[in-house]
Amino acid sequence: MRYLPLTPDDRSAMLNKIGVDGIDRLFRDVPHSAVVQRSIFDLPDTQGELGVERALTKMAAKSKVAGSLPFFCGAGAYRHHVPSAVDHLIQRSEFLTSYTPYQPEIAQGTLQYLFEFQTQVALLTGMEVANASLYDGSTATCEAVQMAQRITKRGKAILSGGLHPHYAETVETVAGLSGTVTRSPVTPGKAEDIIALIDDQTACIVVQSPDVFGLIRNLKPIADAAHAKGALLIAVVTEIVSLGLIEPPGAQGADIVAAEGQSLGVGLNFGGPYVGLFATREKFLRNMPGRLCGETTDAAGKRGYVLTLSTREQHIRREKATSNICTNSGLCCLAFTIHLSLLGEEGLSRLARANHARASALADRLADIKGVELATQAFFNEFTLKLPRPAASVVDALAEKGIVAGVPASRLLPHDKDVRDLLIVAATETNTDEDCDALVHALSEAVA
Amino acid sequence: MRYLPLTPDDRSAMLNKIGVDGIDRLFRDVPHSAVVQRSIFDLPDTQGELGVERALTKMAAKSKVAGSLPFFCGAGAYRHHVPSAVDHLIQRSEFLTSYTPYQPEIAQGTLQYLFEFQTQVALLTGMEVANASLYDGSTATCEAVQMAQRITKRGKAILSGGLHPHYAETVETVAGLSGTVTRSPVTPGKAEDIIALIDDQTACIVVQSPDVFGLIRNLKPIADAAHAKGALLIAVVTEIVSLGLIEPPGAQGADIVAAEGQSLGVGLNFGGPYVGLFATREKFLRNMPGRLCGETTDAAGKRGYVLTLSTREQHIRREKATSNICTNSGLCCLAFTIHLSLLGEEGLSRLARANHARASALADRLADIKGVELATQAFFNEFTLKLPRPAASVVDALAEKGIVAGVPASRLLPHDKDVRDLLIVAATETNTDEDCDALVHALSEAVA
Amino acid sequence: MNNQGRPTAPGTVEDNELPTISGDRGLQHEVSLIFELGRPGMTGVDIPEVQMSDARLGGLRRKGPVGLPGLSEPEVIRHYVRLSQLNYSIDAGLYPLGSCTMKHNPRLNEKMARLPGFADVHPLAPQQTVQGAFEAVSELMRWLTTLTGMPAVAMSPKAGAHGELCGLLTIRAALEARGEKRHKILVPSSAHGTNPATAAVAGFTVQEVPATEDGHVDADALEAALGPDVAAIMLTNPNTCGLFEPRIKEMADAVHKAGAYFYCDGANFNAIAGRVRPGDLGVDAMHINLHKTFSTPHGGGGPGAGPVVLSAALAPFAPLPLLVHDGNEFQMIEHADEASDGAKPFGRMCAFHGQMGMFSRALTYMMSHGADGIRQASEDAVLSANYILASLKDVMSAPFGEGPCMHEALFDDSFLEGTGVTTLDFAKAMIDEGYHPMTMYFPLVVHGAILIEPTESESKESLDRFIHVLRTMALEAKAGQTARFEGAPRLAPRRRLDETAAARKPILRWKPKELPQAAE
Amino acid sequence: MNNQGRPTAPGTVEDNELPTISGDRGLQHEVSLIFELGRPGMTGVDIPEVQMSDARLGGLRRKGPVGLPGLSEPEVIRHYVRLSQLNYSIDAGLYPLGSCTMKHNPRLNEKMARLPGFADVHPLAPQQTVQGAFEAVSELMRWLTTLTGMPAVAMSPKAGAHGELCGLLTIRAALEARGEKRHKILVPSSAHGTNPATAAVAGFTVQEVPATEDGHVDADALEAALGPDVAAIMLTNPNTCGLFEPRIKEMADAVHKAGAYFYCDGANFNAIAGRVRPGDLGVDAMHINLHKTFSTPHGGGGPGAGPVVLSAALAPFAPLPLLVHDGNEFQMIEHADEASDGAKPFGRMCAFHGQMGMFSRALTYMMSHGADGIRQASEDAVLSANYILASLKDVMSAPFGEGPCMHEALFDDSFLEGTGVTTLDFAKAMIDEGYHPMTMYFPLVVHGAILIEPTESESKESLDRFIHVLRTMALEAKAGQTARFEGAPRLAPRRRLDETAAARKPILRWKPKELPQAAE
Ligand SMILES: Cc1ncc(COP(=O)(O)O)c(C=O)c1O
Ligand SMILES: Cc1ncc(COP(=O)(O)O)c(C=O)c1O
Repeated sequence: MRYLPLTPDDRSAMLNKIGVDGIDRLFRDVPHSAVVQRSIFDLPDTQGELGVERALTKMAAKSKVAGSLPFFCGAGAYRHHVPSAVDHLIQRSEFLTSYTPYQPEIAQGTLQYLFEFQTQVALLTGMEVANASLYDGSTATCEAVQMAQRITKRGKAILSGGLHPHYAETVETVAGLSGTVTRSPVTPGKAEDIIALIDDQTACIVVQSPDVFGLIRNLKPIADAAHAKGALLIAVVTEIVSLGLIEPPGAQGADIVAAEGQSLGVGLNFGGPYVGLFATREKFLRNMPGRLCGETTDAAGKRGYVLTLSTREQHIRREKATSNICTNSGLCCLAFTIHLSLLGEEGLSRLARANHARASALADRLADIKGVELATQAFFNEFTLKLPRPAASVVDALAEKGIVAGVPASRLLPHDKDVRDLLIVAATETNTDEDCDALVHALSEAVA
Repeated sequence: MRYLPLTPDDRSAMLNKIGVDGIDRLFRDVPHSAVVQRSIFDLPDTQGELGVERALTKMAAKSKVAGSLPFFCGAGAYRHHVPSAVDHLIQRSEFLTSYTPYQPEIAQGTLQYLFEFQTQVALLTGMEVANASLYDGSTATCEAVQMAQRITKRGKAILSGGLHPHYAETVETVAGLSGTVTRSPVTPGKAEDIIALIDDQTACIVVQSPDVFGLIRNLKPIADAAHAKGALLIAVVTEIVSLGLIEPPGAQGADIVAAEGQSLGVGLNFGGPYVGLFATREKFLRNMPGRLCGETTDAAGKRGYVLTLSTREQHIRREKATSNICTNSGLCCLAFTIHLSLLGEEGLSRLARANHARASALADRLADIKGVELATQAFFNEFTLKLPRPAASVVDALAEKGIVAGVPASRLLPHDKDVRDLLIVAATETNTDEDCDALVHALSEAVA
Repeated sequence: MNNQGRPTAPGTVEDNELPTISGDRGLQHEVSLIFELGRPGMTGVDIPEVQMSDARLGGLRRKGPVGLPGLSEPEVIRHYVRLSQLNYSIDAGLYPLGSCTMKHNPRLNEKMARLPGFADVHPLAPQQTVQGAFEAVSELMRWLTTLTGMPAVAMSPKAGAHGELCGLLTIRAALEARGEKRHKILVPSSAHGTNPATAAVAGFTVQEVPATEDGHVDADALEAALGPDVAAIMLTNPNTCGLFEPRIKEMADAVHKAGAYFYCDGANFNAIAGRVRPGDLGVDAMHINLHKTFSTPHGGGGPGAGPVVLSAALAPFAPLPLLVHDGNEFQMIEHADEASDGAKPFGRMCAFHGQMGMFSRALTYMMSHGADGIRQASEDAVLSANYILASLKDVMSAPFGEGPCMHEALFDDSFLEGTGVTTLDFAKAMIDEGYHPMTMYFPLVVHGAILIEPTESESKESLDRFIHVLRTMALEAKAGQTARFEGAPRLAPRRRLDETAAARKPILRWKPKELPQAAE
Repeated sequence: MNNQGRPTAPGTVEDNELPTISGDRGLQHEVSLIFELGRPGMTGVDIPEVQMSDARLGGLRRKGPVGLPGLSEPEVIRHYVRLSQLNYSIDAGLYPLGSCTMKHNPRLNEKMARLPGFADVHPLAPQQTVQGAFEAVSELMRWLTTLTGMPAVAMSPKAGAHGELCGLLTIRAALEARGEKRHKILVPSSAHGTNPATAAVAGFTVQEVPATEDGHVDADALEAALGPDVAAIMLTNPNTCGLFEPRIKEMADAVHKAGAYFYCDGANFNAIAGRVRPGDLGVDAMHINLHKTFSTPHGGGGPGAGPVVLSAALAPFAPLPLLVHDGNEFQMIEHADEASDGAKPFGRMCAFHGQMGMFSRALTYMMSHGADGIRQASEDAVLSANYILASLKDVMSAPFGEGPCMHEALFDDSFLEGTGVTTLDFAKAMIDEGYHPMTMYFPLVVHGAILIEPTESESKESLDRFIHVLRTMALEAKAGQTARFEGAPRLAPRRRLDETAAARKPILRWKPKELPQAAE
């Protein structure tokens, strides 16, 4: 087996040194009845690269690749062009095959990029501090709610109807244990009156912007109202590129920002791994979940970086930790931070504008189709259409023709009759004019 | 432009420091009439990655990829499975973006793998010493002939009819300048009586084994005959994997081995870059072309490696150099040596046996087709079929059906009427049973 | 594992060497922060300028710049290449972090994970268009359930700790379905920090179970602690001392008899995969760290994946989404009411369907090894750990005696007593020797713990060199030759870092200078 | 360029540092030869064992083993990763090798070169099945001929020197077609070694043309040397002193008038691409090092590609194969009689059609830059070299005065006179500062040459740091502070190596030990 360096001779010599006469002796604590033979597993034997590659290539070919057809799905995961340098760099052995940087003397590479990542996330979101990542946007949102519950010592979390339903369900599942979670009803294309729901039991309001229907939300008034009642505003961002063009939540009064960073560097990956971004105000620092990297000096006086404030974390605080997270999204942080370093101020701004321009133009053309209405007036690169038919069937029909038109709202909210005809469409810099033409054409036919 | 780090401000500041008022001043020695404007070039402007990638992906898609269909071309370039570690390692910045290791203190990585490469090539070919690569097998053959001319101080080179015609043409073109080159007639599937051609004007005999028709040649008698007349035997190998199974030229008396290393690590690449392997006897060392890496020690007494014997080379000896080569096939050496290190003795032997077994089985099945004859009786992974029709038309007909049956001998020897119906078929470990079935089936139909 | 870095506030050291002008040292470069580089307007990505109106931004167009630096591609590449050169990695050397299973990460995994049919696929694309990706997930599920002997697996958890949470929530749901509310989780004192932390997140209280003198969970104490308020035990097996719990079935039986569930922390599955099925031991739920046992790369801290295998008792409560095959094609059930009868999913662990990028890698690993190779890997991991234990126990101190151990060898610091050298000094001196230190000060049940997990990926020659270095170090320390331990590491990119200062006055991000910098 | 390594036989140095037990030093490992590792039977590639008979091997089955070591994949990866860590690279730092054009190698090039439609394509596959690959070659030909203003290009040469040979053989054929046999090639004394070497390979004799005091080719001497026996001149422009030849057109005219051809060594095309077309200067043939000007990676010594652009006079004699488009599809003409009327190919330079893997990279570079970007790159390369010249000329010695130079700045060693520091010492001390040394002792026309080519890929900040370090070093040397030069480098993986010993008793390969090694 190509990955196993010990030969039969090595194994004998080692057993000899240990002083036992067979490998079974080393497993002597395993209850006899639990020792199984190879034959019990109905699984194949060792296979060379060629065979594995053939089988998996064949399997993968059964998926329709997003990049090979006109493709307009978003709803929490966005297809962007990742510069080729990103994948090259993250595959460097020293990044790919290193552990969490607990030995800072030989992990400054990882530590410094985490420090830079934290800075970038803080800058993007307009917040004071950010951590070194959580799993993804949905779990980051969940951690944010739990953190708000800890800070305010209140249990009630109010979720906007515009919060991605998967995020809402995740929060309900987990943060529901440490308090109550209320979901405001869905108001596609409109901002609900969430302020009315805030009371003095409220730990936090969770508002996503752009929301799951693409709508850009004005957070300032919500922040003010929340703060007036001693509650925190948690802003959620699922399309981080939007912050290249839109006022950041920090500037609108958010207390915690939980975001999905997948759009930069990471790719679609069928849903994971992604990277959870988490930022907040300095005063909440010691309540933050997740790892933090900080600047310090070494014994020779040189600047260096270390993981810090780990007294918040499970390995020190155990059941009193601010979170149970251990492994996070290290390598995805790296991809994110490299992509953002490549873009820089100018590149990010151009990218964001290119996305908005493309989505705007597409929205105009689609809204011109008879029977199709644009439900979202203010958006970044994603908007919702009201179709004259159930959106799911339209999506299926177009998929048959090799066009992936978007995500039907009913996929996320099957029980909400009102969203049955809504189609959520995202357009990015990766969609060509021909892609858009194909969608306009096919949708016109499908709803005719 | 993403690759150019200077900003307009930087440029002004630098011009200022230089003390000129514009970039044109730096080009003042260019004759006025030769200064052209951007507009003279009918070529596009800067393009982002996304655009370039789209255009090239579209272009590349117009080729039929060898790995996507039953594919049996060889004739000097063989499709083998390259372990995934190879491409990962050769893309490491420190290998990919370094120069020729002229500063050994910071190039031990390159130097050591060259030393290991030289050793591997010497072992494989059964020779005493090998160099750090030449461009490819054909140019290596050419250098071998020129070296033989220098050593023997004779001009006449005799090429076997089984030498790959491209190689023969290359030798004629270049070594024809320093002597005379005679090509023995083609005898597909048979060993010509080349010994009869050797006289005491002969500098060298060049024999390929397995030859271009796949035939394994017995070199010993030729070597003996050559040596008896003071001539050298140059053995050519275009399929280096064959040496995992076949007696190496060194053991058969060859004086110089010129080989193509493409089969290991390098891939098809539509013909280049490949890697020329070059090995000889120690006594001819100072007549060798190309770079050599040697062991030494550093000032602290540690073992290290340096380029050596460069007094043979152009940068020291100029017109008296043993060759004009400078840039060689560095990174392909690395790919070759990593692949071979992964294989090791056992892996190479298994690979060679797998190739031979597959080719043998396929040859049997194809020879069973009515009207088809097996022209090569002793072969490694490549053999020649005699078809009842011109092979080129059969290949075209099968290509229409998505099967690439091999190389028609007429493509290499269009003027030789005798080879019109010959098809050169290679089979490697990458050909599946289904590939072989498809070929057998389609060829049966085509010749029916 | 994550207890390696006891805060250190090192003294200062003096460098007698001639300093370089640049500050760089040969191949090792000092690296500025990316924010200290760059010029306005520069970018490493060429994106055409577009016409765009503000009309559709709801009045919320960004008012100021983000504050990002502008760099060209060559500068960005150099920045990260240089950073990487400051890191240790498995690819470069032995990485004996106990509990972390730093095994070889095959390159084929990386290649397969990048197949567009797995990587360039959207989680909400129409299901009929992503059947290849579903098939890969389904295949992985088959391998996981077969190897563990468990009937079901929940695939969405994003790492081990997330898997623990998934497991405990499943247990919670099962208890609720029985109409019971049990609030206590029993956790051995040797447990990994995530175990108690997870129990707390899941709304349980934690009760510690002590260890015996020989490093096992005290089964008697455990049985005594069981009662109607105990929801589950969380037990690591092999445990964090690197020992298989000999009384595990007995404990499982007791737990079940008490109406509780047996959660197994599967972080150490690499010791037994292919030889022992946790299902046969009475386990009800167990997460599997694909980034340990199944070789997906640790990536400097993540990402991982923590699928949770479930017993028949717990399977109905697995969270959404659920992957099923209707005989015709795969379907991802994303809502409870679409699930089959009897399924009562407790909720959702995260958006979408889990860590596909890790699944494809782990599946590649499994298919490459085969069941025989996986078994052999476990045996080699255990063999190598025992070889280290046997080769070092005379000069270092093994708290739990003669062995055998499982996949990791545990030492304490009693062999350093009176030498003035601490476990930390010992570890830092290993850095100078070209090794990553082992896990230290964990598990908490022994003093100054030194936990060495070589994995199956090291050759005997490599193990022998490692043993030689550690033996020599131990002997030197005991002989009072402590020069190499003082202020170590000396030869790394950095000397010891001041962690105390970092925590006292945290600097967690770069900030722009208050005053504009003077022009050069 | 390749004159950097003047043989050195360094003295020995003493190391006062506490040696490590392992011999490794932190992140830097000592690396055994692959032959010193490995065990029989081990392999890093799993290939099924097959049944096989010897019947078809003509009695020539290998009789003994090859002698290769057996290693697993993890060991092989570690071996090469560690080796790589002993190397300097452009990605890690400035690489100012004059004449070598060590510019940034964009990653997109690597990605595009791996598109299966370019990479997994066989050179002898039916031509109708490889139209995409042909199209890429044809596009590159369009860029090359347009940028050079030349009507034709021969694509098969495999590097610069091979391109030179191709050019000279084209000239030879053209002369033969005119019924002339001219045997002499004029080569300036500043020429790169490949120029005279190639002339010799092509069967010509070489006559040197001297340089003037100011670093140019002595045009008068050149004109005087012309005559009926002169086949061609080989002239580098910009020349190897980094200067544009101001009298180039005059020289070209004289050459043509004498019935000879003008071969231009295009290694320095990066100074003028997009601003000057060699075709406008009277060039008849010029190779282009795609691995210099068009950014295909140097790869530790190769591979490269050296297409040769040809004037109308020489175009008919271009070697086989010839790529043509018949209005319908591309066709590769592989035999002379299939070529169009008038074509008289002189033969074949190599098997197949050239360096496709380099073509796809160079084309990607060109499409990315565009004609405007290529022009800007040339300007930036020249600007950066002049900036270095202007910033260092007061402390170092520029033999050809005030400048301007083209893309590289030339210094001689007169500034080191009397300091005891040589050009070599100076260069080796740069290694400790984190820099790759520049080209030295080339061109031969100045004493102790220091040839610095920064390329367009460095930021101003990077150039400023470099200048600062070199200034400081020069000032220290002149002030008699020579500590950092003595025995430098001190901080690299190796101290100076004994090149004299290496050449005296060459050890060019590992050899198995005579006696079987004693077991450990
Ligand atoms: C024993 C043990 N349990 C649980 C975990 C947590 O797993 P993860 O880091 O994947 O969340 C770890 C990982 O460090 C571990 O070693
Ligand atoms: C001026 C000059 N001419 C020719 C060459 C030879 O080119 P290549 O190395 O590609 O054969 C070089 C490369 O070093 C060079 O610098």
